[in-house]
Amino acid sequence: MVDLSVRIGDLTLQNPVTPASGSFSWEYNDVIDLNRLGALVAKTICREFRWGNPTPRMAETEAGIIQSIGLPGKGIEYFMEHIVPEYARFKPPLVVSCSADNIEDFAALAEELSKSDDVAVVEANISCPTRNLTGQNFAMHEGYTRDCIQAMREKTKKPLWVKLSPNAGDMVSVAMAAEEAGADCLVIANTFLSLKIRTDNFRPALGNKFGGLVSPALKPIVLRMVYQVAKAVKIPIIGIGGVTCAEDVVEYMLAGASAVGIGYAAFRNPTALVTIIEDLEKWCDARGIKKVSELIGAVKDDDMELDTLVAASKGV
Amino acid sequence: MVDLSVRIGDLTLQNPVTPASGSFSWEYNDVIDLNRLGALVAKTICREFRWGNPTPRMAETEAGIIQSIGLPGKGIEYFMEHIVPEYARFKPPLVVSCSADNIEDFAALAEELSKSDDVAVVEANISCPTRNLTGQNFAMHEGYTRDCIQAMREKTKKPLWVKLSPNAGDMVSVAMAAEEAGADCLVIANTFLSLKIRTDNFRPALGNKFGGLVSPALKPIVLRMVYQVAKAVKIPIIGIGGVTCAEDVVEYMLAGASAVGIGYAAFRNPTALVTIIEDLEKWCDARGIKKVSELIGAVKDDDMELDTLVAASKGV
Amino acid sequence: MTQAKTDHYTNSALKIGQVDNYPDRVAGEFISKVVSNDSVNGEYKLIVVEVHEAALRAYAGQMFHLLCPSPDSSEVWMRRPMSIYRINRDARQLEFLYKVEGRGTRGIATLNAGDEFNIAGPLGHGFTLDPQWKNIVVLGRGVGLATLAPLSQLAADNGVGVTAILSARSPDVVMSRDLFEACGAKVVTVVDTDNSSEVGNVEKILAGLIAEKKADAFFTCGSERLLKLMQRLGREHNVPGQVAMEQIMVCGIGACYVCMRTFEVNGEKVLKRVCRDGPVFNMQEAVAW
Amino acid sequence: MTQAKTDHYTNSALKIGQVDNYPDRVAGEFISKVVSNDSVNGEYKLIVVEVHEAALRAYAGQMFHLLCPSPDSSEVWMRRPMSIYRINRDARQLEFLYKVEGRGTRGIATLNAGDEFNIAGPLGHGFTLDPQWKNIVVLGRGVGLATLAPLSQLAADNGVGVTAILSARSPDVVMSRDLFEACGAKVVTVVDTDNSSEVGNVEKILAGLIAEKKADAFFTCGSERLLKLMQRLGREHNVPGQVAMEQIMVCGIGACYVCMRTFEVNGEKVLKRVCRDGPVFNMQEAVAW
Ligand SMILES: Cc1cc2nc3c(=O)[nH]c(=O)nc-3n(C[C@H](O)[C@H](O)[C@H](O)COP(=O)(O)OP(=O)(O)OC[C@H]3O[C@@H](n4cnc5c(N)ncnc54)[C@H](O)[C@@H]3O)c2cc1C
Ligand SMILES: Cc1cc2nc3c(=O)[nH]c(=O)nc-3n(C[C@H](O)[C@H](O)[C@H](O)COP(=O)(O)OP(=O)(O)OC[C@H]3O[C@@H](n4cnc5c(N)ncnc54)[C@H](O)[C@@H]3O)c2cc1C
Ligand SMILES: Cc1cc2nc3c(=O)[nH]c(=O)nc-3n(C[C@H](O)[C@H](O)[C@H](O)COP(=O)(O)O)c2cc1C
Ligand SMILES: Cc1cc2nc3c(=O)[nH]c(=O)nc-3n(C[C@H](O)[C@H](O)[C@H](O)COP(=O)(O)O)c2cc1C
Ligand code: FES
Ligand code: FES
Repeated sequence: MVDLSVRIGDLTLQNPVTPASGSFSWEYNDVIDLNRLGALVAKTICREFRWGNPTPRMAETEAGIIQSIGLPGKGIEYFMEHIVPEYARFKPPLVVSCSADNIEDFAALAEELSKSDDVAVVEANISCPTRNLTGQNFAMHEGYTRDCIQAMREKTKKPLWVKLSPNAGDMVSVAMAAEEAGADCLVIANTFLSLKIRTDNFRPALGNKFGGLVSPALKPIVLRMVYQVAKAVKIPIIGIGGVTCAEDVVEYMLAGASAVGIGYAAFRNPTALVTIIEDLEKWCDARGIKKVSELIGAVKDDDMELDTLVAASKGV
Repeated sequence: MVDLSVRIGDLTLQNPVTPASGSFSWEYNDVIDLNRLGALVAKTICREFRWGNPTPRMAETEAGIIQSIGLPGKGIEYFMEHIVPEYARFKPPLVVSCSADNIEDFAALAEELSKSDDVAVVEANISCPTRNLTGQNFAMHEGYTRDCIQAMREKTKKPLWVKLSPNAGDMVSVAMAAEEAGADCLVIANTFLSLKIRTDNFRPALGNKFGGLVSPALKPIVLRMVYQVAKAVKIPIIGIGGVTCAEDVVEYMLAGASAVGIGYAAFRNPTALVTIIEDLEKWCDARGIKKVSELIGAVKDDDMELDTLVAASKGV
Repeated sequence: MTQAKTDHYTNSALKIGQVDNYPDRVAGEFISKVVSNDSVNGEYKLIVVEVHEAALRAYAGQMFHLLCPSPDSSEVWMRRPMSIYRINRDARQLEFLYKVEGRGTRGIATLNAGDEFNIAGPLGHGFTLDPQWKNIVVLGRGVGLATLAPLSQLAADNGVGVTAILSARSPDVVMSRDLFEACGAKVVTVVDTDNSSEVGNVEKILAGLIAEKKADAFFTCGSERLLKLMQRLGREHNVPGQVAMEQIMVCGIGACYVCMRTFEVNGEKVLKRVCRDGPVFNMQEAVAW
Repeated sequence: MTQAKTDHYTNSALKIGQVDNYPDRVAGEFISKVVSNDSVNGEYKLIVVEVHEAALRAYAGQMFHLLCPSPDSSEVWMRRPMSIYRINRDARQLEFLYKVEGRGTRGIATLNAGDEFNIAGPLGHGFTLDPQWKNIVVLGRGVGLATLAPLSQLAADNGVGVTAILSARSPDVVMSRDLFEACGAKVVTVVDTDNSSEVGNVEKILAGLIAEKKADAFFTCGSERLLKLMQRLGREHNVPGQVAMEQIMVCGIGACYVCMRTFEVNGEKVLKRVCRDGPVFNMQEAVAW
């Protein structure tokens, strides 16, 4: 039987399948056994109370959804007191995602979260496209990213994960800046800034106008980003975007990810995370793979002159 | 009956539906009447002969395809002598897309293409993600874009259209640079740099590794870009990405596009362009729209505080 | 070249007869089997499914989140929430009454007896009956009647008297009448065709019931106009009430915060999740659109 | 909330009986009607469709590009190319013989008599017979036999004698035998089970035919190994030949340059489009994998 565990820096996950922030909560324990997951990932928390964005917050598109939630929440204090204990009942490590408008608040959040033994990881969501009306965020720029992560690094000894934006033109530079500033892991990626206009009333379909596109169709784009970043950094990567089955986990790992995050698939099938863990185990066992971690970065890309269809036909 | 004509600078198109470069050729006249199209758009031509990329050049993905053709062709001389006359048999204006590795070649192509009366428009494809192994191109940077378009502008009096890249992080700045440098129209956008790895043999699915993702699922991302750029520039925009029906044309026009380009839909249904033109006419007629050009930029986005579902329920 | 992925999704979903070895289960993903899927009238259909017994914990006012088959060539990407119309524990069946509207419900309409149908639930917080209530008034319109229908069963089981005011466009599309009557409810139908459904007339009926002491509590769903009416009368005459609300959903489980609606609690505006904090709420706290 | 879009696609596709008012038509998008779709053996199925007469201009070696229905819950995004197996002009029918492989062909396999099936074609450059040829040799294996089959008809119509060497894994999966025999061809079957399909043995058969002057031209499809053999013998004995090639396609019309394969023309390597320059090529120019 395959060993599904993977290491993210000093932290060991029992398997590489984790929920994606914002699409998960401890309430999923109603449906699946949370103790089976690689990690628990809380919805992004901010310092202050936030209403979030006007409804509708979701609209279906050609092949997926756009959403603009706007990071609603009761603020960090309430979170530490009431939400962290909900997660603490379960065994997998708790990753807490946080977001702010400025570097001071990001650093303060890192400090605050580090006070709890129940928080295993601080995740910096510097890439939320729904925080404000423009969709701009720190992860669009390597400079802002460096400054922000440096400030957080100074305030926390916990593993610091950084969630990047697929809307950045040069994600590799942003990723390298985050690594230099002390990030322990890169989470690639958040959602794609998008717009839908209704042709019946000529209005944007979402209350906040822009939204983040979520769709299995986007996987090849995010996979390319994971692949590029993995060649440029030494820290581990968690791939997020369009994972719906065990083969998708394998594909992300081949590209260089050490684990994956899952959002959409769990909306469509509340039991998806557990199913994918089980299928991944079967997939590895059927191929005699002893440790799933062997797959990390195992893409065969060193002879790209060769016509790969020829290669395939020769059984390579 | 609605007037479907739209103006792109000094040029009038009989309707806003055009093929996208690279997914069209005069050979489509075997199946549809090319004289019904808004324009004819030739595949991107380079100065030199090019083999294009190793096969396979296409692979299916979750919801679309990735492709890496690599701009094969016999070079500009052959093109002017043998291909331009093929298009000249038809009435719609001929848009010729061109690409190069450096500014000198781009300028030379503009000059060369301008010698023919049968070429109505020079389109600068500064955004092809399959030209080289890295996927990099001028349209990723506002500086390169400005220099390149300026150099081309000096060599041609024909309308100069510039095709932008969705991989740029800040498309608005790139678009403004192109406008300043003398572009007459912006074509938004080319394909998304992507990767697919086969889980059976761990190899990239395409011969050239990276490919451009083409999928109706991407429309909300490109639509957002069209919307953002339309607010920032004065020149017209052609929206390209995921158009598969008349409502999609309307949505792009509402966002600010004056016309659209179509690739994928015509692969799936060779008669798609004509179907969409006919449906667009019906759509407008059913709503009493007299000129399709009224739709350009007509999105209702000036009261975005309002909950749009409330608005919808009130019949707004 | 892409692989079919649908099979994978359902591995951990419970099929009929399968052993459920998850002790903490509150809700589940179930592969149900369609028993029938017939038209009730020109707009509504009733789908009856057989399910794993774990799904039968459902109670009035809760919902299931339905994975709709595609009515065309592309997927229906999100589930659709539906109230439970009827729970038949003996036959291990659940029933949903639905209006054929968009792609999701058109997809459900394509299902035939014997087909598999993936449903997730039971979800949310449903109706509750205070032991002190002897007589309640149920007022619904359109698809709201589907949500209110199981109240008839619940009330009957608890020995509570029901007056059901069913509002509809015309007499032939009044639904759930039989269900309410079978449970001993007194049914009043009001329709647009003879103007009896106008707010003024419904107010008269409600005022009459209050005067007769037949209105210990109000229940409503399906019309913002009727909600406002019941809220006003409830405030004036001190009648407590419950309302089932709707909002577009994504997760259905309480995680995503897509399904928010505004409520007013002790004079303060708050947002609540329709999927988990509701879909049934204190009527006086609801803010109608 | 998204609208079904499939209907739109087909507005300009020709249905049976519709007037075709496009004078320049060479190929078309057709809504054909499935007549039958039966298994030929464990791996292959034969689909017979009725089409608009404009689709009947097809000739041997050309292909159609098929819009495959989905075998699961997500679309098959690209069309799949298939050779024409048989053209039945009297009945206005086309036949395709296909191997059930991946999602596309599994989708085609779900079609039933009466269903609509969107097919585009006829496309490409097929087989041609030189009036000087009296006897030809056809050598095919597996799915290649589907492509070669209509040659039997073409040769019969032109009074050309055919020797067909049909290669297969085992005798029960030899296909098209009847079709060739019905057209008067002499059929030789070679199979893996008794080693008769080995290159050495096939070479002996071919050499015999050359010696007997029964080989004015060679035709092949479906095996790189057999292609190489025919190329060598053809060069040595000056026998011209034609080969049908395969490659992954997107447009099928010649526009996208996805379907390239390498050829050697006058000692120089060139790339050609399988969809438009082929699928049938000069055998000596083909470069086998
Ligand atoms: C708790 C709850 C219980 C419900 N119970 C029932 C029921 O028992 N029977 C029934 O017929 N319907 C019920 N609905 C409404 C049902 O969910 C929608 O009609 C359905 O989602 C429409 O899907 P569609 O794909 O057919 O239409 P779409 O094309 O998706 O939408 C058609 C219209 O419905 C609106 N809509 C879409 N999703 C929702 C939603 N989740 N809530 C409210 N409006 C929506 C859209 O904005 C649009 O105006 C319930 C909704 C909720 C939230
Ligand atoms: C000109 C031409 C004529 C053909 N005629 C026939 C025929 O008459 N009968 C028949 O059964 N098959 C024929 N084929 C092959 C047929 O197109 C493929 O089997 C089909 O596309 C596979 O689709 P799928 O979705 O079932 O499998 P997929 O899962 O898409 O692919 C299965 C395998 O087939 C390969 N493949 C996919 N598309 C093609 C393609 N276009 N060409 C070659 N290989 C491909 C894939 O790389 C993979 O190895 C023909 C191909 C061409 C190019
Ligand atoms: C409804 C919704 C809410 C989300 N909220 C957050 C969030 O609070 N913080 C965050 O970092 N990402 C958030 N995301 C993004 C997801 O974490 C994830 O990056 C994205 O959904 C892509 O993964 P998927 O394709 O598996 O869904 C949200 C996504 C959705 C759909
Ligand atoms: C096979 C293929 C080849 C393409 N070649 C070119 C090209 O040569 N030049 C170019 O500017 N765009 C090229 N494109 C991009 C298209 O013009 C278009 O931008 C893209 O397909 C998105 O539009 P769609 O969603 O309608 O397909 C190509 C796309 C495809 C699929
Ligand atoms: S639908 Fe996700 S919180 Fe209600
Ligand atoms: S498939 Fe497009 S050129 Fe052949």
